[in-house]
Amino acid sequence: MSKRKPYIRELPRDWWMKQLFYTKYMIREGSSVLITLYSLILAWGVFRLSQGETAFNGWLEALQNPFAIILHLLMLILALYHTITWFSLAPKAVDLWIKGKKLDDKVIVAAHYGAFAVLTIFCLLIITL
Amino acid sequence: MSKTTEKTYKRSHEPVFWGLFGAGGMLTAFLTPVMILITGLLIPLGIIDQHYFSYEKIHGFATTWYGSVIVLVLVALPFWHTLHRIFHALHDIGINRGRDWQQVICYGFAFAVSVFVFTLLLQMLTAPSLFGF
Amino acid sequence: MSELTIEIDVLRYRPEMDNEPFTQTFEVPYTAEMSILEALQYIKDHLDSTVSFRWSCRMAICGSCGLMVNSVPKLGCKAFLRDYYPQKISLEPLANFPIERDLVVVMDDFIKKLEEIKPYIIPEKEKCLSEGTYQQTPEQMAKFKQFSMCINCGLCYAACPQYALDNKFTGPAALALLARYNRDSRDNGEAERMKIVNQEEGVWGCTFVGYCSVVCPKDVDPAAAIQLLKVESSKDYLIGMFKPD
Amino acid sequence: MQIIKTDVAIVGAGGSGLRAAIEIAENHPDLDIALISKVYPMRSHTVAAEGGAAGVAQDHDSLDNHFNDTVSGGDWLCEQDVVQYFVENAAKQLTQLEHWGCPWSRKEDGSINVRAFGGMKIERTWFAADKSGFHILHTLFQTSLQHPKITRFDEHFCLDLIVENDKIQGILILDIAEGEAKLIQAKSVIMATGGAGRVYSYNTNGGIVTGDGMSLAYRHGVPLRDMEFIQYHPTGLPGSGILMTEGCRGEGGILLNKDGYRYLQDYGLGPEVPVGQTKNKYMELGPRDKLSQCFWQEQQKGNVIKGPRGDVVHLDLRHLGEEKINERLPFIRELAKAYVGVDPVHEPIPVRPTVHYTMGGIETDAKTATKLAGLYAIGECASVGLHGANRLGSNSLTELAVFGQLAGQQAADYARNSKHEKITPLRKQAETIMARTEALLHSEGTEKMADIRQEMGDCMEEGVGIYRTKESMQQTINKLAELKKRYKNIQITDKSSVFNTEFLYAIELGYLLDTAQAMAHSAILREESRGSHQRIDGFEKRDDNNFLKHSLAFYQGDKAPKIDYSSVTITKSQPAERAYGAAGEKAHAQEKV
Repeated sequence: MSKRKPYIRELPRDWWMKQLFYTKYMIREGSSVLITLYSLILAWGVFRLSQGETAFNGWLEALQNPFAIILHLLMLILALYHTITWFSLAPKAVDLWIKGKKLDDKVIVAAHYGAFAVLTIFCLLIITL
Repeated sequence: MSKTTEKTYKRSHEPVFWGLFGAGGMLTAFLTPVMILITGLLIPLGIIDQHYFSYEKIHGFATTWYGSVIVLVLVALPFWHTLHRIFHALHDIGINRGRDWQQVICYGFAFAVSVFVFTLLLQMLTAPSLFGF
Repeated sequence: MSELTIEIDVLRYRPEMDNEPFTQTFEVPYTAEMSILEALQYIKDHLDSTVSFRWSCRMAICGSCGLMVNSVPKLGCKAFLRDYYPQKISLEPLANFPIERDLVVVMDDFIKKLEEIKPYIIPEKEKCLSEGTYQQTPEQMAKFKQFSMCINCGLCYAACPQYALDNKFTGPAALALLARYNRDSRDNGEAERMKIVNQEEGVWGCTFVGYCSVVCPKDVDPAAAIQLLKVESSKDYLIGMFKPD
Repeated sequence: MQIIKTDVAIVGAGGSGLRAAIEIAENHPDLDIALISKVYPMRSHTVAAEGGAAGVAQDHDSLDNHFNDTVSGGDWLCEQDVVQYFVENAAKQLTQLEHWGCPWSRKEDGSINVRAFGGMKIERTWFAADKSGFHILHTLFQTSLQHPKITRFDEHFCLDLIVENDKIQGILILDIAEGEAKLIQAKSVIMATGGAGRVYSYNTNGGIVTGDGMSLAYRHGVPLRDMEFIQYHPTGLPGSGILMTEGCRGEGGILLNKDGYRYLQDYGLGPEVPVGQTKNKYMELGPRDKLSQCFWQEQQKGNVIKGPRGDVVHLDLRHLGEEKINERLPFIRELAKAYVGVDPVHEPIPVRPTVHYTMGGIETDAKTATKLAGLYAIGECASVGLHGANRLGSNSLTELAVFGQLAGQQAADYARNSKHEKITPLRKQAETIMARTEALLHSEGTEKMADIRQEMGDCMEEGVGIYRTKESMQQTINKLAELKKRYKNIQITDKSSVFNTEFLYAIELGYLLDTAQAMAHSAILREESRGSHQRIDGFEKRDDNNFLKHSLAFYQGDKAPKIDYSSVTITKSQPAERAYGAAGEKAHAQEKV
């Protein structure tokens, strides 16, 4: 008869609350809930667009609701959080070698932020054309 | 060497979803913040005048072939990213029952919304005048 | 002997006596250069000789002494009292592994995972010793070197919630080792190993929490290895669609 | 009691044990191999070797050079036929490791790079940055995984050898997790258990390096050879003893005393080589025994630096620059930062000599066979006759590969030509051993294990250290006798079965004490100075007339070991003066005339 009796510790359900790193991970994953919501709002906008001008304007008006503003602000924050985490992890999936050296992670991250800035400004400009 | 127990390996179909997740994640990272900024804050608050986002302008854009593609990608692709994460997060928080159904619902939802938006755009593209009357 | 002391909580579990772990507190003399491992040795030598833990090299290369220090996976020999003093330190066996006894965990599953990923050179054809060594430029070596630095301490498994949630997942160290061989110019076994990678419990068990790479005491980046393998697995999937074997 | 039948049992799964196992698995697929280790294989102390492995790799080098460096490095106490076999097979076995995936550092064109090491005429140390042992061990461990005939018994502790009819028949092992014994019945057994550096307080060795195999063979009548030769590595970290590889000096690092003076030039290793350059066999590239002795001399003169963890000198790498340090010595940088808070890029590293290696060990013939039929020994636990009175840096990693391979062959051949014998007497023996072991576990003694261990380590440093006198050695001998007596009354609080490390430490302490005794008794009778055995009580010179011979320590139970001698095989290199620096060059020139 073996005297061994390995003790298995159960993972608590709220494991992700017990360690800051995990909490941040969960926020990252959780950001997708609000981003889903935002995408639904956009999809709804396309639907209203297809229904004609009145419908579309109704959609635009609804977005002016203070509740909508606050919601969008929140969504913006989480979307930015997603952006930051996405960029910081991006180098790990990149396997670019230049002259026998792996491209520095910092360069890859910086390139992402650069492109992000350019795209953001581009979008802001193009919308006001 | 003995060839007794060569394991059988079962390929996962995850690459399909992971590919869409990655594409959606990339798009979300680069463009969603500015999109939220424009549609959710700057325009509703009037910082950008609403005429830049008028029905004519948007409808005109969405009824060009390239415009409709752009709108489809911008609106539908993020779902494949976010629903993928939601599906996996359900597992993370210990909701383990019916993983198959969870999968069907999550990706099915992304698929349904994609088809929905696609249909709307196609409708607008092929019959633009219909709504004019 | 130093006047200063520090309190250390050690999670105890003696399978022949206890039904579940409990905490025992020790007071250990404090010096700045003392490692957690040395503190444990002090406890074993002078306070309670029944505390069991693994250790050997004392220089962060043998990988024996992994444990949770204040809930963070660390090597006992490379964590120092000075980084916690004067706060109390809590020591627990590596998370996500069954506790064998005290700070000793059951490593069987981890070892099995290492064994399963075919971590050896599978050459295209057997090379004769008389032919001398392979040519491998520093550049070719750099492609895999980082992933060959793993000391098998298991810290990354203790840091991986996906392994905790489902221990069928191959896990960080084993996948990093797999990447090490796939990326070696001398190796030709990628096709065999990709079968392992492509499985649900291969790379697809990972949701990129990324903590494995943070806790690695040897700066191996298993999270990166897994990401790169996901890319490879996706390519493999595409090829497989057009060219089913 | 579980009984496991196998063909070859290998005790120890470090570099040499794994190499032997792979050899058998590859070439004798019909044989079953049991690979027993008290730790997981990758924890074995091979992992901590840093500098590299010697094997002739350059056109302007030659096997003769390697031979001569080894033999003179060993102060002519080497078995020269063994050295010849070794140098002939060195590069081949290192190439084999390369084929298995060992990431040796390379030149730009992709060929193997070599670095300089102490006591070497031409650079021939193959290295994998400064983690050579780590990479060798992991390569071997991983390579071994493809062989289903190798059955590993990880975390199984060897309790004793089973000897019946004057030959080895198996071993008795303890499953550490279960706390249960298993009898491994084997046709041949290979001991590959590593050294015994832990008999000293300050050492570069891991906690597991406790001379288990040496003691087990010794207790069964196999002599331990040349045990008085203990290598002090000149550059260990103060306090912990953690190793700063000789590669530091091979890459151009220098040693400085408290005045910032390169003191080695005062001890026959000069003239001074300009900083930033290296000259083989000069200054910092002198052999380990000499360099450790120089430290002691400087200490006597009061030229060392007083530190919080004892006297030190400085190992200065700053002139190498950050890039080179990161490329060639990254681990050294990591270790220095972590354990003494010094970044070698900006500050010199405090170092002192620490016990590193046991040159002696279980006596074997040139083909790794011991006197006990069926028992082979390899690696640091063995004395195959390669190292003589002082091991040349980077020969030991190569030794693992060369003699691991050979022992695999030999033990396999032996196993093929013999049969398993009747189990009954073996089981009976096993039961006796178990009874004895149980008795130790349940002894109600009062002596504290930690005290005995500490006193043993200190008395060995004191008496059988870098410099020795009859008086100091006698004190050590007396102390060891006392400790052995006290050991019988040892206190073991933990009576449990599962992973009872206190119990294991107690058994290990028994192994250590026996090994220590063999060392001290061999030392006191060697009335000369040779290699790492240096006396300052009237025997300062080497005495080839009386002591060009190996010492053999025979176990005598509770009594002092019996010391005997055997001759040294000399083939082509007659004993000559062992000189380095300019003196060495001069001596060499004279020899040629």
